[in-house]
Amino acid sequence: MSRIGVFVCHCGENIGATVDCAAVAKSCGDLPGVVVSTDYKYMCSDPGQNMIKEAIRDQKLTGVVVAACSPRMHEPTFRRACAEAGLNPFLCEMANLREHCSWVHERTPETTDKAIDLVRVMAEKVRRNRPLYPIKVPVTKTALVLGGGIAGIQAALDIANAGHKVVMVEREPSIGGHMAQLSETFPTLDCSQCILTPRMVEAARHPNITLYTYSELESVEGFIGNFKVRIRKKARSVDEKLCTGCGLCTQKCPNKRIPCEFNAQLGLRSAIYVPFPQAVPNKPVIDRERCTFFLKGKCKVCEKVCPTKAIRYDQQDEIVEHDIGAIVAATGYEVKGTDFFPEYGYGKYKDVITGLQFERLASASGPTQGVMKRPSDGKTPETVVFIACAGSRDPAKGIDYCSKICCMYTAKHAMLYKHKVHSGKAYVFYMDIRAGGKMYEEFVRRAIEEDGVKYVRGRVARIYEEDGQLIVKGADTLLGGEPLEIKADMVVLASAMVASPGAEQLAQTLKVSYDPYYFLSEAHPKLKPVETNTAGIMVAGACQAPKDIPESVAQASAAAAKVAGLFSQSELSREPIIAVVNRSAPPLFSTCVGCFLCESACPYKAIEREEIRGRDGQLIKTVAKINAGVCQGCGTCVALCRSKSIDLQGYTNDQVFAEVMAL
Amino acid sequence: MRLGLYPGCSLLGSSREYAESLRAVAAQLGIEWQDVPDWNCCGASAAHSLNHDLALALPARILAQAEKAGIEELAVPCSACYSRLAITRHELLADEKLRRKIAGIIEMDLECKPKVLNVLEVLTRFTAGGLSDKVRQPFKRKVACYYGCYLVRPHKVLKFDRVEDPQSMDEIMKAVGADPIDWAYKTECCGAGFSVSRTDLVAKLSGKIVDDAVRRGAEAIVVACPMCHVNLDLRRGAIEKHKGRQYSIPVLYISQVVGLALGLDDQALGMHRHIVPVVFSEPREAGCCCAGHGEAAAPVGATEDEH
Amino acid sequence: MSHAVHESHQPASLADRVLESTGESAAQCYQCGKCSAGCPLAEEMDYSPSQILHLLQLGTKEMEERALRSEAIWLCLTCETCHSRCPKEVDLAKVMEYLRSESMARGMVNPKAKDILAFHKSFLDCIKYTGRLYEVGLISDYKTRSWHFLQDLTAVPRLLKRGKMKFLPHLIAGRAAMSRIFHLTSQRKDNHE
Amino acid sequence: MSEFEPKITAFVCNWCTYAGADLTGTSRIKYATNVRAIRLPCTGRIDFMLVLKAFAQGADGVIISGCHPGDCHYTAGNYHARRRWVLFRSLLGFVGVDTRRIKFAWVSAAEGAKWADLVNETVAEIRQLGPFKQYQELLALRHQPIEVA
Repeated sequence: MSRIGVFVCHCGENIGATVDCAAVAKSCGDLPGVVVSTDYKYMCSDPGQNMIKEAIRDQKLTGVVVAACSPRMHEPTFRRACAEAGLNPFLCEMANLREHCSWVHERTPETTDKAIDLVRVMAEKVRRNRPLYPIKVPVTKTALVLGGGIAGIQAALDIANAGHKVVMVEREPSIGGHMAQLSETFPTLDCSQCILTPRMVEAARHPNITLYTYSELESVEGFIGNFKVRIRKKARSVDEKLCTGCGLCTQKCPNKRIPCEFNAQLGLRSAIYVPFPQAVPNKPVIDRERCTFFLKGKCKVCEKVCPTKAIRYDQQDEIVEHDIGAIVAATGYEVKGTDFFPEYGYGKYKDVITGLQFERLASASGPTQGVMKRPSDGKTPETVVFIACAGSRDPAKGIDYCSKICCMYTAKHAMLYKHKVHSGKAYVFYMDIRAGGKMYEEFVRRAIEEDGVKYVRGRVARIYEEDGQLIVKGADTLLGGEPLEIKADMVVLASAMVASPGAEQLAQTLKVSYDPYYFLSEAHPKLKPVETNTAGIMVAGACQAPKDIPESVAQASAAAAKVAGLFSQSELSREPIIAVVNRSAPPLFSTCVGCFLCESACPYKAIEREEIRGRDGQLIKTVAKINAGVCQGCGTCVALCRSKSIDLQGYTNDQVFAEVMAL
Repeated sequence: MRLGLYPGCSLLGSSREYAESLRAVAAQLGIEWQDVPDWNCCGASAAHSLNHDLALALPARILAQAEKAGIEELAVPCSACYSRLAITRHELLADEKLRRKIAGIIEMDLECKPKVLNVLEVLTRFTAGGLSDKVRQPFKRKVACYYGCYLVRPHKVLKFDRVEDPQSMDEIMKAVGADPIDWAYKTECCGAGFSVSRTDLVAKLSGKIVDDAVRRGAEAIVVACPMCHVNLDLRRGAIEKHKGRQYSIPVLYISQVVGLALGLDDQALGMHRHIVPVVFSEPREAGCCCAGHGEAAAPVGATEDEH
Repeated sequence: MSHAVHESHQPASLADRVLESTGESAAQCYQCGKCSAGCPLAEEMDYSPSQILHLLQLGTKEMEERALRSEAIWLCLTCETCHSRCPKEVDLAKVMEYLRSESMARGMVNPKAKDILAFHKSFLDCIKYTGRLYEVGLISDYKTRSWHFLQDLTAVPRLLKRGKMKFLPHLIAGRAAMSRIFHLTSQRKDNHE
Repeated sequence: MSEFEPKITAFVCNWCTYAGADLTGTSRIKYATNVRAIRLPCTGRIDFMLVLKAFAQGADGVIISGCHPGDCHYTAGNYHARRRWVLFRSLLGFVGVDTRRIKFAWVSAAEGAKWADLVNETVAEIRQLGPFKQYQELLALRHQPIEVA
């Protein structure tokens, strides 16, 4: 039998002047289950709270309705007061007599009637409230960082420096990511490797960081604070412990005609290779798809020359498992290749290259040692055309968005080119110049005003080859769209930045949502820019959206701060306002019929499948199960459940229908 | 007060009334003019259209002549001349090599000492403290102060008044009892030196100016530049033809308005020399209205069609 | 001016010559169009003021010639409205002035600008011989050059009536100095084709 | 009683419309007393049986209001509500309920004035439509008490 106390607050004149509080208290005293009903000037004051506490103790109340201001204002106050008096805080509800009644109506009998209705509704609800307890979730204080580019390195270092363990997984044989490929960085023209490589070494040597390169995420189970991840270490075919990184194997490898990924296909590498001289770890891998021994069964030159006998042709992929508390996805991006552009020759012109390839051409560690030579014949290009928005902002090509970094790196490329070829002519075809960022606009103007780069507003329609030159057919919209044809020796496409290959699969493995372009989605575009909808999983860098180095680093540090915040406690405490699937005695076990409509509706992927098996291990039925660590309590599943088998604690069907029936 | 004066060619011809009124007002205010001896044309606006060195050398000779005569402050009533002299002085003072080169061309000493003043700067010296003791017949009319281009631009060189919506002429007008209106064409170009060669364009540009002044209730347009005056006054016929309507609003030199307020005789101020007769549709509250000098003052459409 | 150094072995572009002669850099312009928006005569021009700068920026021979052959450079009134509002502080009037003189030197004056040019020439001839502007002489000289014999026929009697025109020129004493000035400043050092 | 006073039940989400209605209060914007708001975490939680029960209980009109599309605190609950509403509306129409009796709206936490307008407009409209009697008449035919779900 319910014993409910109703406490009507005057809030000074705020409620009292409009609502007849005494009448409300008197009328509510007659409601079923109500044993105390009283009014007071200021319920939230100490005497007011004490009045509630005393009533709880003296009258052995099983439920409390405070009829005062908005629950968004003082619900925590009154629930704490109840808890202090020994009543489960979730047995306390508030009726909003101020914001929803006294402040919005005149002093009339109808207003007081409405106040009584509002209290009655909550009294009916409280009669059906059940004690609830905060959900405690233990936290494993180890973070998984996916991706070893600048964002991943930054996040890993920040978390590790905060004193937590980090497991870092990189798909390629070395960390460093795209930033390692860049020649100089805008707007300062810092040498990219000079600022990156110390960070790479620091990450690899950090006592709190376990680094897995040439490895991929295999699977993720569990939830915030309690993930179990499996990582596939691909076979390097080299014993990393024995290898000293002397490089003899790569020098002697007879197969050196393989397009080099690090040089964006502009250079060649051997079948056993280290991606680049500053690689971390500086240990080679054998490219089994191209190695003569793996293809034809003989060669083994590397094994013969290796002074420490570190070559392992029979090495197998290895699966390692880790308990993880939080995950930072920093898997980066890719750029569209020249073959993406039919109008620019489907990639068949050697001297039409991507921005990333230009980085390698301009880099002192690149295939030309930084000397400006065009790929086809090694000639110094005297006229170079740079095309911005190559693929970006092109809905017809399926890429509606702006790749954000191209305006800046194109200005940088044109500038670097002019620095290297003083007599050269650099044209940039652009639609808009988007140089929002510290010192960015100034940088672009420098390219134009000091280095004499010629900017033409218009998009290039077509490129074709004629007598060893590229005919670039553009237009100048500032001259009214007049056609402008330029004979170029080389063309650089600021090709669109796209999600890294496998991003969709990764998102599904992590159970985080992603946009139509396979960029991972943040939980809120403004207020939760690094969290995802899946609790405990953060995003950093260009896997979330195109961004430049400073932004990637900033987001990585933000993600690390979120992880450190999560790891600051050994247990997570969450409000118990979550969904639950009912259970009942055998042979029914649950009214859930396993339609899993709820699964498709849940924005948090909190619905799991639970197999109910008999003693013989035979599957009886599969029912839905809510992952309490993941559920956020929106209740969409409840409304959708056909068999009414899911309910939302705090807003159960029983409670909510009773509220409606009380009206 | 003794000031150097560079009258400029127009003041001897098409803008005689400017010269006459200026000398009459100066006498009242106690200004003693010292004309630049044997002055030459400053070259505006043809020289700087065709030949940069010539555009510097012609004003440079004027500056050198003034300097030789010991003039420290040189008043230049024509704003086109003012602009050329001030810009030349600025450029030569900023570039020693250029100054020596131009000095060589004119074969004179050229220190660019004389400070160049426009007519507003000169008048402001008297009106800033209020003119009440000298104003006999306040010019109680709504006036559109038209500054044109050369008084305010280029601002970095002239450093005179504010570049958009200048105020100095408005202040002078307030000092003589007039009511300067707020309007949109204060510093828009009238067509300047195209008066003869491209009268069509002048009609278009000046038409906008006259129209805005009339639309906002001005009773007179006040100018400080002979070229502006020619375009707004002499070219009124072309303006009316272009606009397809007639405008009777007179165009007065600032010195004429000040002169009227000081109680000077219409004849002495050259009021009869305007093409658009100086007639006001409503009598001013106090004092005489300067209507009907020499010829019948037809209020509207007095100007004959040109071409 | 790094690019001037870089390209020193090439024939200087028109933009470079403008920079050298006037100190105004066409590359400074970021084509916002504020000059064209405020120019009183932009709508009369074949190329708007910002387009003239853009032609210099493009810097090909064809584009440079288009600028020099344009009517726009002759329609510029030097009113400096553009300059006073330019966010990049380009003194476009100075650039126009340079383009006009080079256009004349290279015989590229736009035919539509002949009246304007005729007037300027008459004006300068007039002061060359008398030292001051002699309006009757100017008008008659201009009419002869432009063949506009009937223009302003009605204005003259009205000017005369109001005492605004004199039949005899003012002759200044320093006429020898004037003719020397004209002689010295007409010797252009530019020697392009 | 000179005029018919409709009874309106509102189902609102905690994060946008409930907060928006709080703002109406703090802004002291007055509106009709006819509405009673039931607070739910999200419009996605609204089981449309609740709407039927409200009518069964004598409501003359119902307001359903949550976050604007794209602003849902739970990412997509309001989209689910909208989709279900579209289906439910045609069903209601099919069984003969005047669908004008249900207002589906978006009121954000910043739209205090909009909430007042929504309530006032709904009250005015329902007043024109008159009392909702069909359900009660049906129930009277059955002579059966209503059970709580």
